[in-house]
Amino acid sequence: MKMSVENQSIIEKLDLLGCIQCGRCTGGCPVTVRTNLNVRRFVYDAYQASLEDLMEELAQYSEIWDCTGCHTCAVRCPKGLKPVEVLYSLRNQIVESGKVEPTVRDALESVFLEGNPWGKPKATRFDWMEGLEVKTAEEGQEVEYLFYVCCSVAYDPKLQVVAQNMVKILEKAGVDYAFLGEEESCCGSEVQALGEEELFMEVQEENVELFSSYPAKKIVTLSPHCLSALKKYEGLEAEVIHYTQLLAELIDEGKLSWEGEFPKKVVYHDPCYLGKQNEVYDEPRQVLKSVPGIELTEFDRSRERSLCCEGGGGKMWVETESQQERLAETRARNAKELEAQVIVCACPFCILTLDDAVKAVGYEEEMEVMEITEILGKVL
Amino acid sequence: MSNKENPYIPHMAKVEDTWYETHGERAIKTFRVVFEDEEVKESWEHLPGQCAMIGVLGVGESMISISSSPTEGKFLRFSVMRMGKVTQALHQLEPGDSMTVRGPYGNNFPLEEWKGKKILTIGGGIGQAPLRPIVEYVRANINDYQDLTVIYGARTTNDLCFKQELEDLRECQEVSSCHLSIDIEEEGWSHFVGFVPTLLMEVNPSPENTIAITCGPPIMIKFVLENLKKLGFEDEQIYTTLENRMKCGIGKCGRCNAGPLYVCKDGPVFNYATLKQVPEAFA
Amino acid sequence: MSEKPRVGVYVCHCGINIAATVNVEEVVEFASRLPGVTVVRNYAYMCSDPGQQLVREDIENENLNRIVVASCSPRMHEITFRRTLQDAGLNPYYLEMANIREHCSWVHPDSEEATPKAKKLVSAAVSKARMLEPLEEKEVDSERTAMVIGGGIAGIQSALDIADAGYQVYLVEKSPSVGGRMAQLDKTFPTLDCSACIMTPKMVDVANHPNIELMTYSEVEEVNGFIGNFEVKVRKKARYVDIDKCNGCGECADNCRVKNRIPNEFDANVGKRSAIYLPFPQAVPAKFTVDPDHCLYLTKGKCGKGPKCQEVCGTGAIDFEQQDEEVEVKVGAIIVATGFDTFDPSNKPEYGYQDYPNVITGLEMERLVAASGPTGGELLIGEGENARKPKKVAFIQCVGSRDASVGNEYCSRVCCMYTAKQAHLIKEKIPDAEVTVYYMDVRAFGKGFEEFYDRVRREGIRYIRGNPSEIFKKDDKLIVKVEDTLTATPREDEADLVVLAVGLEPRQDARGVIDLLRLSQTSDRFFMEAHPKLYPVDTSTDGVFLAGCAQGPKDIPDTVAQAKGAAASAMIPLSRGKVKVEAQTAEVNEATCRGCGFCTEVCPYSAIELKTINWFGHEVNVAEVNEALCKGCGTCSAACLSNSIQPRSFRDSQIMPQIAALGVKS
Amino acid sequence: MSEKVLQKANWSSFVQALADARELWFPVKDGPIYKFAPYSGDVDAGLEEYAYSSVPPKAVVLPQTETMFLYQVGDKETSLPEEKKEKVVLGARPCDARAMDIVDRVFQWDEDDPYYLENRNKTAVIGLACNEPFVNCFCTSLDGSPGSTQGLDVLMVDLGDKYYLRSVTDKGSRILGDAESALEDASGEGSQAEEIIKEAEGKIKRSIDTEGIREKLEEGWEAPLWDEVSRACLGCGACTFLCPTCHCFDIQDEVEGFDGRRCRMWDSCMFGEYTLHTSGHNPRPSRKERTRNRISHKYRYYVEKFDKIACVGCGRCITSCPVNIDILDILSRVKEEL
Amino acid sequence: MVDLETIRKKAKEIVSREDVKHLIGWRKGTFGYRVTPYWVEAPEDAEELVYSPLCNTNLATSLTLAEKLPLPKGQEPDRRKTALLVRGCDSRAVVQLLTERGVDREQVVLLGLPCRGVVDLRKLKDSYPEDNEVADAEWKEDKIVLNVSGEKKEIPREEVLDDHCLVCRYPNPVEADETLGEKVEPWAEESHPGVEELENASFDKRWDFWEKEFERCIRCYACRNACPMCYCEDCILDRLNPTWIYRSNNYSENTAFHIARAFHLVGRCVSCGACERVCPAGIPLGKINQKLVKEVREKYEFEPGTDPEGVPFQASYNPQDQEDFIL
Repeated sequence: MKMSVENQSIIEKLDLLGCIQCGRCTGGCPVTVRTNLNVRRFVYDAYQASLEDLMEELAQYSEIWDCTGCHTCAVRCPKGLKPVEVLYSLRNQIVESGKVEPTVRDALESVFLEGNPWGKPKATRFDWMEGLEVKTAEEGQEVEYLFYVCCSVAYDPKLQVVAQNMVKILEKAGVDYAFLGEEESCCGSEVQALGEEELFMEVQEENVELFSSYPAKKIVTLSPHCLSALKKYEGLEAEVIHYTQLLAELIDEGKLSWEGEFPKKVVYHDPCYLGKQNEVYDEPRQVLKSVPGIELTEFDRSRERSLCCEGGGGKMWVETESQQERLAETRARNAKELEAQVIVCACPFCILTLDDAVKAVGYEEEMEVMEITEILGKVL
Repeated sequence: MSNKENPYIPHMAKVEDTWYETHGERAIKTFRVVFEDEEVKESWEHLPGQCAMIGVLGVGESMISISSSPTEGKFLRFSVMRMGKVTQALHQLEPGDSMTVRGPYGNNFPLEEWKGKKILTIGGGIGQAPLRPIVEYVRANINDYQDLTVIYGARTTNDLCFKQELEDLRECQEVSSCHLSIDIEEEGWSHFVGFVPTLLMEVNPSPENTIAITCGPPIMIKFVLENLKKLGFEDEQIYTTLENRMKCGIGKCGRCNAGPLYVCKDGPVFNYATLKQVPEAFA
Repeated sequence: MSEKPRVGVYVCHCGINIAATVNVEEVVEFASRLPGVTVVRNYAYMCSDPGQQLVREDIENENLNRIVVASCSPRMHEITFRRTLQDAGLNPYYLEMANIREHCSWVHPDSEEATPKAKKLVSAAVSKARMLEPLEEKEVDSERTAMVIGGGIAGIQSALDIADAGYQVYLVEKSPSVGGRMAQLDKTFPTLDCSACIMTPKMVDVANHPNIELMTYSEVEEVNGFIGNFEVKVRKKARYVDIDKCNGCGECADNCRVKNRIPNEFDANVGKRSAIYLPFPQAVPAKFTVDPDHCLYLTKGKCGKGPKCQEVCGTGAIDFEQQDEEVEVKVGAIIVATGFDTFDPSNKPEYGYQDYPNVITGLEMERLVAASGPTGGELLIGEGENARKPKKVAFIQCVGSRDASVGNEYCSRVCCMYTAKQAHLIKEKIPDAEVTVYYMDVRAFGKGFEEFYDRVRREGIRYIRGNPSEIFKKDDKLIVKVEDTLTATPREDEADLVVLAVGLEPRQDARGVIDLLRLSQTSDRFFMEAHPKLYPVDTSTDGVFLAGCAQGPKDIPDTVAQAKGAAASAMIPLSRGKVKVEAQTAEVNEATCRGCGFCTEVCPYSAIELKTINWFGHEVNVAEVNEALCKGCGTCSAACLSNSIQPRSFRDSQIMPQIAALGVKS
Repeated sequence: MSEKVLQKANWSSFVQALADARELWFPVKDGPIYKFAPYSGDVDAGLEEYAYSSVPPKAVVLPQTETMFLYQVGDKETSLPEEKKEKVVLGARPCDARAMDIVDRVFQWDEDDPYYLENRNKTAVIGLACNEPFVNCFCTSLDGSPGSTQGLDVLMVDLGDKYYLRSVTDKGSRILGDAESALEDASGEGSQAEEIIKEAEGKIKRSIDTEGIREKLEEGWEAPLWDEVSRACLGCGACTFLCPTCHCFDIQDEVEGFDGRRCRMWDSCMFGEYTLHTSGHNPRPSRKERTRNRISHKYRYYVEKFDKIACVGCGRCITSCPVNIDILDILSRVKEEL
Repeated sequence: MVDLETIRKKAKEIVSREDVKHLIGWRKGTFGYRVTPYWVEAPEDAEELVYSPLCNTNLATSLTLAEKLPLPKGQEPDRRKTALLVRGCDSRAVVQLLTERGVDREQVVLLGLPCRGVVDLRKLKDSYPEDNEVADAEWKEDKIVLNVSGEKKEIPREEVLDDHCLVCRYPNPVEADETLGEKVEPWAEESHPGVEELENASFDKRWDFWEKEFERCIRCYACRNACPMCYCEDCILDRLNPTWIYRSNNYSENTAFHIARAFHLVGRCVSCGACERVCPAGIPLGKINQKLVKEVREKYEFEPGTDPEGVPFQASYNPQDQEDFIL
């Protein structure tokens, strides 16, 4: 049996031989019912394919692009494997051979050139700051909290408010914070999900260097996707947290309280990248509960059992074909059953997909999709 | 500079024979050694009372009194109590093995001066080792001396050194007397039971024209000296040997002094009249 | 002791275990050149009788006074070869073993690495052997009594065996009744005999046996001493009921003000009880106990005008003044049979155990189907009017077993079979029910297990190979989300009732027992046996033995078998009346000991105490080792800053040359 | 005998010339202290800042650790270490050179110590007179002076912009010859130097009259004074290790693998272990006896043997003592109280 | 703080007691800024006591330094107590000794004194050189006042206090029979500036640093002997059989010596800084000990010498103890 060094390392790196084929990965996968994706089969086949140098063929299956990167398979695996990474490495095969969708190619190129996947010019990244007094980091000057703004938040007009409100909240709490200046660039989360591992490594290296020249006790991310990516960075010394963790702490310490009221029934949607991947479940709820007048309800499938919205894993740039209803739409219907007026979330990607879904199922009159900071902005 | 001129470079000596004088944790083992280098063997000269630095390469050296008399032949005898690192290593040596020897060091008993006198040795435990050469020397030159009396004791029969030799000595006619003792009663022991100073009083030697040489544990020496005085011995008639920690053996390393006296150079043999002036000598 | 060492070195081939990777000839040649070595031999199996004979003959003919055996781990054969030395008239502690198997031939694939290492190990062993000293083995008297901790089937069986052999046994049980887990079960697989029916006679025997002192509702507080001479403090918790007066009539419980409001632990909390209670009808002793955490009188100091139970008790047995009682007993051996807990499925939130009432555990199922259970054996879901028989029942296997994500990598061994049994029981009670078992692998390895598995499948139980990943609700139905891995089909199956086949875990309070008895845990947190194969009921503490699930998951027959084994082992010191104490004990150098007491604090056997001695007229503290307690573990030596306490056979003077021989600077 | 002048501008070429001819030892700043170290080429600092070396230059001739011979464990052969090089010590203080003279006698009496003597004979000392004495200097009480030439081969005096150098021995003349290119002939600087030395002598504040101390030490063996002066003593070896006349050593075998060496290293009579018998008996059991021995050795035993006090008044033991045990204080109490 | 007269008066009272052998304090030294430990035997001796920022020895050391020479047969040991002036660090050393049973509480009388830190003579050296004249010093709020030949100089304490005192959090005695004067407010935060600086350096840097420092060691053992916690009858560093550390003075053996000593002080070092102050070679020994002090505090929340009833750190074990550094 011939085993190339590279494939051998995939078998070892992803511990393919540790799989007992129990099926929990596929069973837990949110998209299996909607698409043909069967993660377990890929884990099974990947071993054989690596032995026989057939990885490239295996990568031809279009299902590999159906994965939303929610990591449920990894969380549920009784043997601690990460089936999702088998899909990522298959995507990597495709990306390396260059046979990708133009949308994906454009996104990756944009990260490379402009530091964001949205094809927006680098120079406009901090346009959201206009009209705001924002503290920006100075080289070598240590701050308590350094804020890392997601590309989506920085460029998407619906999401910019997240960063803007954040600034207002921080000023109110009076903490020692700073936002990165124009040097901020994409975290690479989606780059990695799209299989462009090399670009991710590059992004990582640049960012680690960037963070070393802007020292901080903690780095605070606005997006759970950035949180996951930064936590993976090798050589990053500062602790990385999500902004809800910081806010929960500030509220707990009495440094932050709200003036106004938000008398609406809201339901919180757990983002996979924040919940399943980083086990941040309580803090966002704590923050919401601190808002006067709010009525917080729960989806049946919440917390560890939360349903993915399909916004992650590079899905923003890949279209999946399916007869079945999109999961975000299911989510909207569930919210309707609960008579919630607002679906609230703490992830820019979830906001975008859920917002779309609410419109698609025609609830836009009766239901809003809001980021937590949007609500906070109203009660400041 | 060659090895031979360097006083710190030891000579190798082959162990010819070994035997145990006493047993137990602090066993005393006797070694009979002969220099491996013929030239050294021939040129080596020592007198009763002198010491040598003996040891094992890789472990270290200890100053040990030479317990043989030059009159016995071209070999050296050492009786070593197993105490520390070096003596432990020495105890591992068996016939055929080598030890290192350098010396001889220190002064000697003035046996020339003592000619015509009566010789009295009073030893206790391992303290008989430096006295043994006197006994052998006087025995070999018995005509030069008026008399030889040996008093020796130890705690138990197991702690007695040179047992057979001393028993034989009792039979030997050229020696007027040899008295042995143990501290505690034991079955089969036909000699004196009690401490050496007591035995000394029992033997009751006359101080007249007598030289008394004593060696043993400090406490024994203390009472032997008292008793000798009681018997009428003058300070000048009494000799003893001292031991102190030594490293160089040639008056450089500094540690063996008792007051102004270097045990390695001014001693180990001291007249009591001298020692009395040095309070540290009995520390 | 100061004689020159004459070392004999014996290199074992261990068949090909050693010889295949270690060049034995080369090692022999090398060893023959080592200082002090007189004889070197090699043999196919040193531990065989002819092998040992070689050693005996050489000791006699060659006057050997130190022996080095280069073979396997000393844990294997140190005792064997010590006896060989003893037979030949040599002190057994003149033996040193070089482990050239586990430490060498088994871990190095080729001779190029293994042979030089074997040489070093032999050289190290010779260096140490030269410095060995003779040690004396001593014996002390042993108490002819035993203690069994835990009143489940394991503890009961051990206690009965020892008591039947004529020795006094103290059986200590934490809860008010003996019976343990087995008493909670309905039927037992694969024979389907009624658990209570075979259990209760044994429980009664234990209560009535003249040699057994039953101490229920009691806990071990403190254990001192050593094999043959354990001093055990037991706290008998206050029951607030005089068990001599209580006749078990139950009037008290019927009249309790919080009647049927307290979850009954015995019923896996699916049933309810009063604050004064008998855990189950067959409880032994059949005496009531007041639950101090729920009794109104005890918690609030007030219960109506006065405790009603006291009022109605015909024998005046209820005594709220009762206090905990501490008793001290001396025993020669201790058997630990503390059993198991079941896995708490809240740790796997995807199964919704906390969210959905119709997701239950196997143990809850057991109580629900049991005739003595809270429902009288009727299986119903829903409350009140909506109560109905489940039509679709799903079983999920391996919940909390074989699962690294919850830290339990082991197989719990009983879930496959109890699931099969429960599936069968449901089919029996509700013949039209659709019963599905979701599994990863079915492990039916015991006597009659595979046959039973075959039988239930033929009864129409559906086995789907695939481990469900999620349970959620869709229109009031539970949905089991799973992939049928045999057909690679993702499924969303409906179910009325989901039974989680929870695995077995060590008791939550196992750590306390471990500390009390100075035991060890394996990585799965169960109690560690002295050797997995050769000493499966022994522990690292001499005189303490293991029985039942405390040591690892097992079914009833295995538990009973182990309990009998533990009883037999525990009876060795009891029947001999004597125990050997360790010869390789620690020794204090009083001249350098500064009496700081670090050693007394760290000694895991409480074998060291400080004493005051007269040091040339001064009173000074020094450490003193109780040689009967000391196991020679060396912990004291590691803690001693002034190097004044060292275990015999492992003194610095002995191990430094050993280390030096390995090529490390001495 | 030659008298020379060294312009400070020529310092580097002087140093280089010395270093070219011999192994040059030079006071080097190491952390907060000065000690003598072989010149490595990068020492271009002059002696301006240097006051005195904490570790005296005796370390050059009696190294703290010295290999006596080498062997292979198990073998019978021994081999000597490499032959020593010709050395020149630049910048020793006159008291340190006088101390070498004291130590010389120990290593020469009765039997020669080959290691020390080889080193000593191959070492030349260029002394630097002390223009500014230090706090605890008392050399003048012991026949010394800031410009003493005893034990020196060359005396050097700092005259501000230049040094005055005078050879005291033939070896000294040869050394000055080696560095000739950097030197100029002296013209009257000698008297200027004398004046500086005289002035320096006047600046020494501490003193002791040594008259009668030897006798008092003998008589006052059991005096309570010894208890009092030794009570604060920590039993460390700072006073003896830093003393330029202390010369006691230990001999140890050190083995790594099969490579064995017998070496000697400084030892201190202030350590309990120094006189400890293997039996556990210690003839000098406490710090009292050890302190008494230290003082007695210098001011009595050595005097009895060599008719000279084994102390040069450098004051190091006073300055370095962590608990301010002051030899002058002890000596004056010996004089007064015994 | 406390004035000298009160101390002397109290000292007189104590040494007058029948059950007290002597009181150990400080008195003026023989030159410059030196102060030396002083044994007050009789009430009149107390007049010589001083108490100032120059009192830089840890008096607890004198408890363990007292030699126990063999007593002649029949002679009873002197059972009278030793009285001691103790500041924060001295008392911590005593407390640590108590927990290690190195000292019997019944055998000591502790007279507590609040302290504002002692002067590091090395820091004084350049700006305020030492002279023969005996100089005086006193505390004055945040400053140290030097009195040299009648001339007073005020210096901010940051400039001259010992590094250990600058971060001292126990300026008041933690254990005493009586404490004189008013308590001093602790001024320091939990920090180990010297240690942190080194921690941030690369491995090679740290190695080079210590190599240079230990190379200079002359093995006089002043650090060990000045340490109140180094009181083994027979120090293993002196042992010959087996020889743990060779007598040879070289970087490797010196390092072994200092590391062994540091490890023997884990959970025992009371941060008094005596070792560093007495080192004639100026090795910053505090850094190595403080690193371990810091680790012990951060990992196990243990501070030596603060709880007279406590179990010594090295003798305590808790299954929850951190052990992540092992593997």
